[in-house]
Amino acid sequence: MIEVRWHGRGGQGAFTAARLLGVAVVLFENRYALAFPSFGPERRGAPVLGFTRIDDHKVADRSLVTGCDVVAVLDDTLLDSSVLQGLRTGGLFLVNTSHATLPINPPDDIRTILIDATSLAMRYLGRPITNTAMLGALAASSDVLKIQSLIDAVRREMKGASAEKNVALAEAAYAAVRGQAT
Amino acid sequence: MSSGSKTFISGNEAIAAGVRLVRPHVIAAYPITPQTTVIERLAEMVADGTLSAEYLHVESEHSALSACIGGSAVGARTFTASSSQGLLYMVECMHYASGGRFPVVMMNANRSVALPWNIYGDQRDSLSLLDSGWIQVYAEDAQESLDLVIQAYAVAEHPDVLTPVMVNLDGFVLTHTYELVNVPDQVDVDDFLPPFQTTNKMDPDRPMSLGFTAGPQHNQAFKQLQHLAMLSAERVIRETEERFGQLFGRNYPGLVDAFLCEDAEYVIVTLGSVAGTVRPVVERLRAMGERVGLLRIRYMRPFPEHEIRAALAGVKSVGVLEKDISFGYEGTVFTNVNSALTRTGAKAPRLLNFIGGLGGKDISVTDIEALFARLQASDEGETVTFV
Amino acid sequence: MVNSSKKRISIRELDEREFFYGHKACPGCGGSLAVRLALKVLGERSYAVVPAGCMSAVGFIFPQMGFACNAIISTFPGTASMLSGIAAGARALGFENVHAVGFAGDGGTADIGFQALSGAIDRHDKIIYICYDNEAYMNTGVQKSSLTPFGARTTTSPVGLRLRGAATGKKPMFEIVAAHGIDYAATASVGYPMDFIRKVEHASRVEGTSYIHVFAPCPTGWGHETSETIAVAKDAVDCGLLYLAEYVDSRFILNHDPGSFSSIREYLLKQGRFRHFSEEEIESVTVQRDAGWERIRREWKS
Amino acid sequence: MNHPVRNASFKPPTRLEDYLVGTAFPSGHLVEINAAWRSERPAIDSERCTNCLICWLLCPDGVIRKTGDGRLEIDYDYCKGCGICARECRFDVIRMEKEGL
Repeated sequence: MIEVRWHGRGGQGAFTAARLLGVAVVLFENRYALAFPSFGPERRGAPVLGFTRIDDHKVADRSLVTGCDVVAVLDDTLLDSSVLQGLRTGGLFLVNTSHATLPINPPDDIRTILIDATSLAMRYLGRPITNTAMLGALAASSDVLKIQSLIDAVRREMKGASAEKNVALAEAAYAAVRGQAT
Repeated sequence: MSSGSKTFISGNEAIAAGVRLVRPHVIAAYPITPQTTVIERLAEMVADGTLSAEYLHVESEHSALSACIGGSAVGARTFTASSSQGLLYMVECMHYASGGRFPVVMMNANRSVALPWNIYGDQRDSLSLLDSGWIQVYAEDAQESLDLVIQAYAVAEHPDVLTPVMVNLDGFVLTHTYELVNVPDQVDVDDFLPPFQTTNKMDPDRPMSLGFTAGPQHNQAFKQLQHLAMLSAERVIRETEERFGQLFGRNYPGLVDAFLCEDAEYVIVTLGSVAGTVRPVVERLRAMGERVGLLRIRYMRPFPEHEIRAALAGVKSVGVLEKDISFGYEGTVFTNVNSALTRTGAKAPRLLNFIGGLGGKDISVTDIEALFARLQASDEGETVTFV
Repeated sequence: MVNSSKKRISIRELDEREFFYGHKACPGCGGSLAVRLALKVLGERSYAVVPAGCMSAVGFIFPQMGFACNAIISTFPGTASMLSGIAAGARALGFENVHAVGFAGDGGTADIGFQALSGAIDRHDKIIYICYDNEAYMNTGVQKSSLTPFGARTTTSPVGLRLRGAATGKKPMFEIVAAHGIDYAATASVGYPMDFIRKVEHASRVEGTSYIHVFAPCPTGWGHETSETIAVAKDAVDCGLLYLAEYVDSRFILNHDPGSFSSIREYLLKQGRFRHFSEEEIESVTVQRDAGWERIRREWKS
Repeated sequence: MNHPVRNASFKPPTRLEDYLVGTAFPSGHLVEINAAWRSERPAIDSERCTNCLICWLLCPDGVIRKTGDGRLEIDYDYCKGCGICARECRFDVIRMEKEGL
């Protein structure tokens, strides 16, 4: 089982990222997933979490996510040591930031990927909504999902021009992270 | 067999998708967390014309169910949804609907009851209403939720039953969690569920008086008939699931869902989505050679006492895990299970009651492991303990 | 909102059929007369909704069914919401020429049923809501409601050394429903039956919510002779304690101005519930009446 | 008939299977009469009656009915003897008479 935890602020699309990841792996990779927000009243700007639990067979356990394999942070103003809680050894720490360094230091056994998703989102969408960019980066930096299933998921869940802009954004983020790796 | 379409939707959205497929005439509901996305999705369907129903923006839950009863009383198919405080606010109408034999279907998002205020999931709201005369069923996942809505109408409207049905989903962990759901095709649902027909209605061409007074001479007969109808529901539920399985390819196991109980010595009995947390623990312990099992009660009313006795025959220790407490005694599910196991006079297993999940308190895999350990230990200890 | 025919039914044109018959209401019951007359206007394709209260208690005791049309007892708070559900169901099922009509008492309307009534008016549901106002909870034995008039003796507003009957006056239901922007509202009295009948007929043609508040004496609760019901209901209008009015197309219309009023004193002292009234109390009721009429005559169209 | 009539042959159900489903029963079904409520009965002087119908209009129980030949008659099975008809008759042709005399 792979557990992904998304950190954002209300309105930034952290839960949409969690859900799109579920759509991609369930409907386009024939795997199984649960996607859910941090439960409770939604308040714009307040820190929120999104979760995606992925497995090759049906996911039955709905208890609280405590440990996770990926932590993805949509907003670097949220960065403090608490975002790393429960991130397993060998896990992936994916952060949207325009900075080259982070105010926190992940342990050495954590793989950290930085991407300036906000700049990409402004370029492709004209709005700082980064969930599809972050998913593109996730596809580039892990085998959690394939870029093609992300593209299929975006086209299924979004409409018309918005879908195509988000596909372009996801592909750009994917390419940017691939570029870092090489 | 129906192919349907694969979607990735939440428990609440699955309910709304199911409601659309049954073609309700009247939907009346009042918003309450965590039920809201059900009625939002339905309102969107009415707004975009994909659902042709009268959608009443009522001013309270009492009015929601009262309006559904009114609709049902002229022969309309009706739906409402609520939760917690809202469910309690409509209680008068719940007894009314069941006593009048109006087959309303309601979705309830299981949520804690104030005080203290809390919006998270436990089952004290619906379990406090076991005596309201409604069929009560508890879903484990979103697919089951959707399928139950469709089956609920077939059961509720069956002439031998004519009893309202409450479909319960654990608040947030089921209502707000997205997962794979196959949404059936309309043509197949139309085939499965014919239009609602009843003689228990006001007919413009054949005037009837409904909801009357029945004095001491007759009143008990009506209550006895209501009880018999509820008992008939056991058979109708099984027949309905059989038919559903043939048409849609998804088979449901009747009023209880026994998982690896055949030769089990230690079994956790529970309701709703927490069963999903018990399953992987059972599988893991089984792989280690432990004879453990899970019995998920799907229907709390009618109560499947025979199935429970059969499933738990030969079990050494049973732990009833429930998100409920009847203050001053024990959990209500435990009371019911205990009665089923002891009323015949046969030797009953050791019975423990685990109260957990109140106000949304997480029940983790580790908690479940500890509960099995407690069942396997021979300590006498308290019967009722909190997880 | 209403098609334009200003039809006035004459007594000879009224439906000879009885739709409320063999019921167990007390002799001389004003409420049962209001139900009977309204159903003569609305006819056999009526769905009568009657909440817990006098008219349901006397009309539906299995196997004696006093309503000859479709009828159902609703919950006490649920008259309007059940009417809304019936109207919605009937519309969805394509039933035509049917009337969803409610008959609720004063407590069932102004107190416990108020929320649902307000909601139905807000939705402009096509229902006719008739409040038969007998000024207290009569079915349970004459307890005070928010439509019990000032000073009236009830079993929960008794006359004692410190308190002398109901301490508050009637909630102004007609003006309250009008303030919702209701499609049609009217006051009426069984003492002016043809006026009531005309208003029910008007309501039957309204595409939206209608509310008729009909004054309906209760000989049992009010302490007057059973034969005096109509006379008392007429006196209430003639002495100015009750006005006959309508709210149509967002305007108030006063249907009947008695000009000079008959004696309030006579009206009050004819009834056991007011018999403790002192001259000062009668005077206070008179002053309130005059202030009310001064406003009505100034603001409402005659 | 313009009004419900008593079903004198009705036998109340005694076995469960004899009850209809739900709390639903045909409207206008009468099994009892209300005559015993009455201590006085109205009598209409048909000779002097002008057939103005005010008594017919105002009867809370609807028991006064037109016979078709211009006269009015009273269904004494359901008249409760309230006296409204006599009180409201403008021509004073209805008299309340003591029952049982």
